[in-house]
Amino acid sequence: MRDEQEEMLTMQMEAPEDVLGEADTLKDQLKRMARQNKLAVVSAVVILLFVLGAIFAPVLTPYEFDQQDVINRLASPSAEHLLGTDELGRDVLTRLLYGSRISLLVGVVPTVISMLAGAVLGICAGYIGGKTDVIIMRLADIMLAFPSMLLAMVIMYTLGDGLINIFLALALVSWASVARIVRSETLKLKESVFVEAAKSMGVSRLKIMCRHIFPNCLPSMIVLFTLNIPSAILSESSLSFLGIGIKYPQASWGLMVNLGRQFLYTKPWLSLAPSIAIMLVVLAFNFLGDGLRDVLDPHLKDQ
Amino acid sequence: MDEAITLSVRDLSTSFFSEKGEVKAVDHVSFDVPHGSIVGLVGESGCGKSMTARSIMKLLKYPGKIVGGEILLEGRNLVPLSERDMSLIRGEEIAMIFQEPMTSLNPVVPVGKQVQEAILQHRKISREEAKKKVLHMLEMVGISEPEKRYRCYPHELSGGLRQRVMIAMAMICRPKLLIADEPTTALDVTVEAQILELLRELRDTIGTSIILISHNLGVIAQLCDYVYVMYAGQVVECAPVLELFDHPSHPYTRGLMDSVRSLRRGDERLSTIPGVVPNLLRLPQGCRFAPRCPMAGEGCRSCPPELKAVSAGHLVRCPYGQR
Amino acid sequence: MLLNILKRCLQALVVLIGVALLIFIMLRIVPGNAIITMMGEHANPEAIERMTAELGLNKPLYVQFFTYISGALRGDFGTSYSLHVSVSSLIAQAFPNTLCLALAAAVVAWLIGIVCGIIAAIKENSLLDRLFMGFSLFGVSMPVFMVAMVLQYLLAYKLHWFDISGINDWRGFVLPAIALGWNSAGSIARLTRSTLVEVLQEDYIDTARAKGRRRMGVILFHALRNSMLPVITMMAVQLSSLLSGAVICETIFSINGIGRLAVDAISGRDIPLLQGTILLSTALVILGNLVADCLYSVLDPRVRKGD
Amino acid sequence: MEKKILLSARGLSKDFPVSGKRRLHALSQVDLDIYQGETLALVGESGCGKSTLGRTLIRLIPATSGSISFEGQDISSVSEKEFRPLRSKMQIIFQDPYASLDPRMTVRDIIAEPLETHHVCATAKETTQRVTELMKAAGLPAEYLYRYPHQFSGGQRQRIGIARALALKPKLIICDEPVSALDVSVQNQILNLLKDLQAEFGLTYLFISHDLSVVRFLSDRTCVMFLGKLCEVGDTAQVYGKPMHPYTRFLLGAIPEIDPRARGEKRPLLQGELPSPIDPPSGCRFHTRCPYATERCRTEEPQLRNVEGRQVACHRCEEI
Repeated sequence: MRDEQEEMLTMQMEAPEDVLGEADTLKDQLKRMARQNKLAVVSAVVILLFVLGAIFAPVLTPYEFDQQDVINRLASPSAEHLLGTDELGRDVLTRLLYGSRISLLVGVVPTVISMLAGAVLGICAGYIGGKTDVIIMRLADIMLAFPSMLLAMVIMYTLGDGLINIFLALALVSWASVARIVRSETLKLKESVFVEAAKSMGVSRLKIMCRHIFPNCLPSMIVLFTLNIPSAILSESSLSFLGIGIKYPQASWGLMVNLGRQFLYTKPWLSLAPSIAIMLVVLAFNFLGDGLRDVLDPHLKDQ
Repeated sequence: MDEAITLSVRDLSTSFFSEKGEVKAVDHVSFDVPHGSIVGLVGESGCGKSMTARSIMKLLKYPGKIVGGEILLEGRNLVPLSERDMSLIRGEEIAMIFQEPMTSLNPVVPVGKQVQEAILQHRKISREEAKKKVLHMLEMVGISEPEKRYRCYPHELSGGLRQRVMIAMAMICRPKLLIADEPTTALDVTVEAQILELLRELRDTIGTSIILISHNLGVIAQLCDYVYVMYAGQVVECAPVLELFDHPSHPYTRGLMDSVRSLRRGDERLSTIPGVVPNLLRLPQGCRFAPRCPMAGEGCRSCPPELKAVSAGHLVRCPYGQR
Repeated sequence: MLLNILKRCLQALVVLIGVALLIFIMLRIVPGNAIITMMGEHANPEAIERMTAELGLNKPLYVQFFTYISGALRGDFGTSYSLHVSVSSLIAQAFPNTLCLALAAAVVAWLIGIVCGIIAAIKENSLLDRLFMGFSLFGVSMPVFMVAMVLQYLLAYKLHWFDISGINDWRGFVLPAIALGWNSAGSIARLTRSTLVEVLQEDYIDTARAKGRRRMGVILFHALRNSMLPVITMMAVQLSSLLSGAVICETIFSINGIGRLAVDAISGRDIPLLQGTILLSTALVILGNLVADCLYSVLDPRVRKGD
Repeated sequence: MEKKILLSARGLSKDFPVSGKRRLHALSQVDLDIYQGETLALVGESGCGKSTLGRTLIRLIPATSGSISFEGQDISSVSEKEFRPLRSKMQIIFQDPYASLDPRMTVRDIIAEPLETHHVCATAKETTQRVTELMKAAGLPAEYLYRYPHQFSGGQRQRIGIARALALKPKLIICDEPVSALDVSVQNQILNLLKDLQAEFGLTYLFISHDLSVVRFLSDRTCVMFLGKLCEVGDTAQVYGKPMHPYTRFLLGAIPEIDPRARGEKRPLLQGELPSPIDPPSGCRFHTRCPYATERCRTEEPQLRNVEGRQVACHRCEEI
C-alpha cells in the first residue's frame, strides 16, 4: 500500500472512478505546464520569435548579411543601424538575424541525430544486455571521458570546417549521454511488471522495445531534447569563438563574438549583442526544458 | 470519567489544498486515548486514518494542513505549538512508527546510531550511557546480539528486525503515546504476530498508550481496547472492542466485517461492499456511505447524519444504527 | 570493496586505452600530409621522406600506435611539429596552470552551487528558491566566453581590480576561475536542490522528525549525506566540462594552459601536441570518475558490500 | 474419478547469481502436479520462492534444472520459438495492478495486445469486438474502452489484468497475489469474479498468496512452501483442518483472529529469523526455527511423503 496522503492526492487529481474521457495524455500534461509555469510559455514564445526571425531575416532587414559599408565601419547604434556596424561596416542586427539561422540549425539538427542514435543504442544496450550492452556502454564511456569541447575540436580538425561537419561533431559528442540515460530508463522499464506481462503473452523482443519501452522513454527524451539543444548551441558558439567552426563570411554568433572581441573595450556591443542573443535562446530552451521536466518526468535529474 | 486520558482529539480537521480544491482528508474527527490503552483506527485506504496520525504528530506533508480542532496531550493543546516546541514533544512524549520499515530507516546510518540519536535528542547523557540504553532497548524489543546489530546498516536486516529497530527507536524515551501506523502491513503473518505481541508487551511493561492504525480487522481485534471506524474522512462508528465486534451497527462496519468473516468461513459467495470509496472532492450531499449502502433511504441522501450513542460508549453515524 | 575498486581501475584502464586509440585514429585519417604542413609547401621531396621515416610515419598504423603508447607510458609524447620541443615539456609547463585554474573554478562552483542548492531546497517554493533557481538557470545558459568577457570588461578594464590577462600572481586566477566556475555552479545548485528536495520526501526524514529532531538537524544529519550521493557522481561530469571551458578561458585570459596548447596545436596542425593534450585531459576526467566512484562507495554502505 | 494432470514439474530448481560466486537458491528440487480444472494454492511467506515457482512453471524465467510438462508435452526443453504458441494456453495475473498495465496504452490496446500477438482476430474491428466481450466478462463497462489505466481504481485495474489474461482462452492461469494490493471489500469482488470465471471458462488456477484466508476460499488443494521447498501438499480442507507440518501450524496459528475473545489463547509464535536462501541450512530447512527439531532433522533432508492422504516433508510429523 502506498502513502495515504500521496494516494489521496493522486486520487483527487486523477479521480479514477467517475470521470469519463479526460485522459491525462501528453497534450494534457503540456496544458498543465502552460497553466502552472508561465515562464515556460514565455520561453516558448521567445523561441518562436527567434525561429520567425531566422526564417524571415531577408524580409526583416534591408541589408545583406555580408553587405559591407566601409565608410560606416564600427558605427555606434543609430536609427539606421540599430545595433551599429562591425569592422567591415556590416549591419550587426542583420548578421544577428542571419546568425540565428545557424544557431537554431546547430541546436536542432545534431540533437535530433544524437537523440535518435542515443535512443536506439540505449534501448538496445539496456534491453538486450549481455555483450551488446558491454560494447555499446564501453563506447559511450570512451566518448564521455573526453571533455566535450576538446573532442569536438579534434573531430572538426579531422573533418574540416563547415556546417555539416559541425552537425556531425556535435552529434558525435552528445549521443553517449543520451544513450546512457535511455539505457538506465530501459533497465528500469525492463524490470517493470507490464513488460513481464507482455513477455508472458509471447510478445516478441522487438515489439516490446517498440511498443512498451520506447513510448515510456519518450517523456524523458522530450525533456532531454529541449535540454540538449541549448548545450549544442553553446558548443557551436564556443567552437566558432575559437575560430574552429563556422568560417567567415558566414554569420555565426560565436564568430561574431570572436571578431568583436578585439574591440571589446571600445565597442563592447559588437561582442555583447551576439552573446546576449546566445544567452537568450539558451535560456529560453532551458526554461522550457525545465518546465517540461516538471510535468513530464519529475525523476529525470539535472545533468 | 475516572480514567486518565493521555490524548484527546477534538473535532480535528485536516485538509490539503490541491489544484482542484480543498480536500477534507480528516473531517471533524474526535477520539480519546485513555492512559495505558490501545486505541484502533480502522478503515480502508484513503479513509483518512494515516492523515489523522500525521496530524497528531504535526508531520503533514505539503500541501496538508490542520484547519481546525484541538489535539490535547494531557490537557495541552498541540495544534498552536511551533515547530520548535513540537520537536520537544516528538519522540519524547509522542512517538511514531511507520508502515514501511524498509524506507523508514536512513540507509546510510547504522541502525544503532539511529536509535541513539533518538535518546540523545531528549536526554542530556553521555554517548556511552546512551549506547548502553540503546543496547538494552534493542534487547527489550527482542533483537538478539544487540552489539552486533548496533553496527548494522538497515539493508542488512530483515523487515521484521527493521520494524523492531523502529519500535526501539520510538520507545527509547518511554513516550506517553505511541502511534503505530500500519506497523505490520508490510510484514509476513508470522512476523506480524511477533510484532503485535511485542507491542502488547511494551504497553504492559512501559505503560505507553498506543494508537494502532490498521486496515486489518484481525489485527484490531487482537490488540485494541477501543476501536474507531473511519470512512471518507469521518469516524462512522466507535465502541469498545468487544461491543464493536459483537454488535457492529454502522452498515459500513457490518459490510467490512461480513467481508472478512465470509472469507474466513470460506463461503460459496463472498459478501462485498458494492461500489468504491467516494472522491473526497465530490462527496455525496448526505451520508457519505449512502451510495454504497444497502439500507440508504431518501433521508440519507439529502441530510448528513450525526454520531449518536446507541449504548454506553458506542456511537454510530447512522440513523438506522441499531443493536 | 577493495575488489570493487580494483575492478573499477581496470575498467578505467580499458577506457583510457580506447580513448588513446580513438584519438590516434582520428588524427591519422585527417586529409593532407602533416609533414608537408610542417615543413612547408616547397620542401624537397627527399627531406620529406627522410622526415617521414624519422618520425616513423611510414610504418603500419598499428606499429605507430604501439610505439606511441609505449612512449606515452614512459612519459614521452613525441616532439611538437610546430614548436620542435618535446610535447612533455610543453605540457609540463602548461599543466600546473590548467590544474590551478580548474581547481579554483571547482572550488567556486561547488561552494556556490551546494550552498545555493541547499538553501533553495530548504526554502522550497519560496521566493528565495525561485530566485536562486532562476539565477542558476542564467548561470547555466551563459556561454563561458560571455562571462569571461563581461568580467574582463567590468572588473579589469573599468575598475582595474585585476589584470586584464596573463598570470602574474594568484590574483590572475580570480577572474578566469569565476568565469569557468559560473556554469558549473548553476548546474550543481540545481542538482543539489532537486536531490535534496527528493530526499526530504523520504520516509526516514519523517522518522527523524518523529524522533524530535529539529529541521536543521534532520537536514544536516540525515538528508545531506543521502542527497550528496548523486552530486558526487556529477563530479566527473563537471570536471569534463571545466576542462572544456578551460580551453576558452585560457584563450581569453591568455593563460598558458593545456586548453590553449590544444587550440594552438589545431591551428598549427601539430598532431603530437594535440594528441598529448587531449590524452592528458581525458585521463584527468577518467581519474575524476574513478575518485567519484570510490567516494560513492565509501559514503553508501549499500554499495560498499560488493553489489 | 481419475483427475487429469494439466501441468507437472519434476525436480524443478532455480538459482539466481548474487554477488561474488554465490548463488541464491530460490527453488530446489520441487515436484508439483496441477490437475485440470482445479485451483491449486501456493502459500508461504515472502522470499520463499512461490512467485519464482509460478513464473518458472510458465517459463517466464528459465529453470536452472528440472523438467516441466504441459498436457503431456515437455515444455522445458523446447526452444523459445516453438514455445511461443503454447504461451497462449498459460497466462498470468500480477500482484500490482498499478505496475502491470502499461501507462501509455489504452485499455483497448492493453487487452488487444495478446490477441494481436497471436493473430486471433482478422481485423481491428473484430479485435475491438472481442475486447469489449472480455471487458464485459471481467465486469468492466464497455464505455471505458479508450481510457488509460490511471483513470481506474485498483480493483478496476485488476479487472483489466484479468480480461487480458482471459483473452487467449488459456487453460491455466497463474494468479500471483492478485488481491493483496486491494482493500478487503474490493478484494472480495475480485475473488468472486475469479471463481465465476473459473466455472464459466473451465479454467485451472495456480493461486499464489501469502494470505491464508484468501487461499482457503478459492483453492481445492494447497501447497505450503518454505525457503524454496514444498513442505506440505494436500486438500485445502485437510491442510487447514489438521496441519501436519510444524511450519504450516505456525503459519495458520499466526493469523490474527477477527474475534477479540480469542485474544487470551496463547498462540504459538515462530522464533528466530528466516535463514538466508544463499546458504540454506543443512537437512530440513526449517530446523533452525522448529521447536521439534532433532539431530536427524539437522542432517537428513526430509522428502515429501504420503501421510494421511496428503504429502508432508517432515521426519516427525506423526509424532508431534
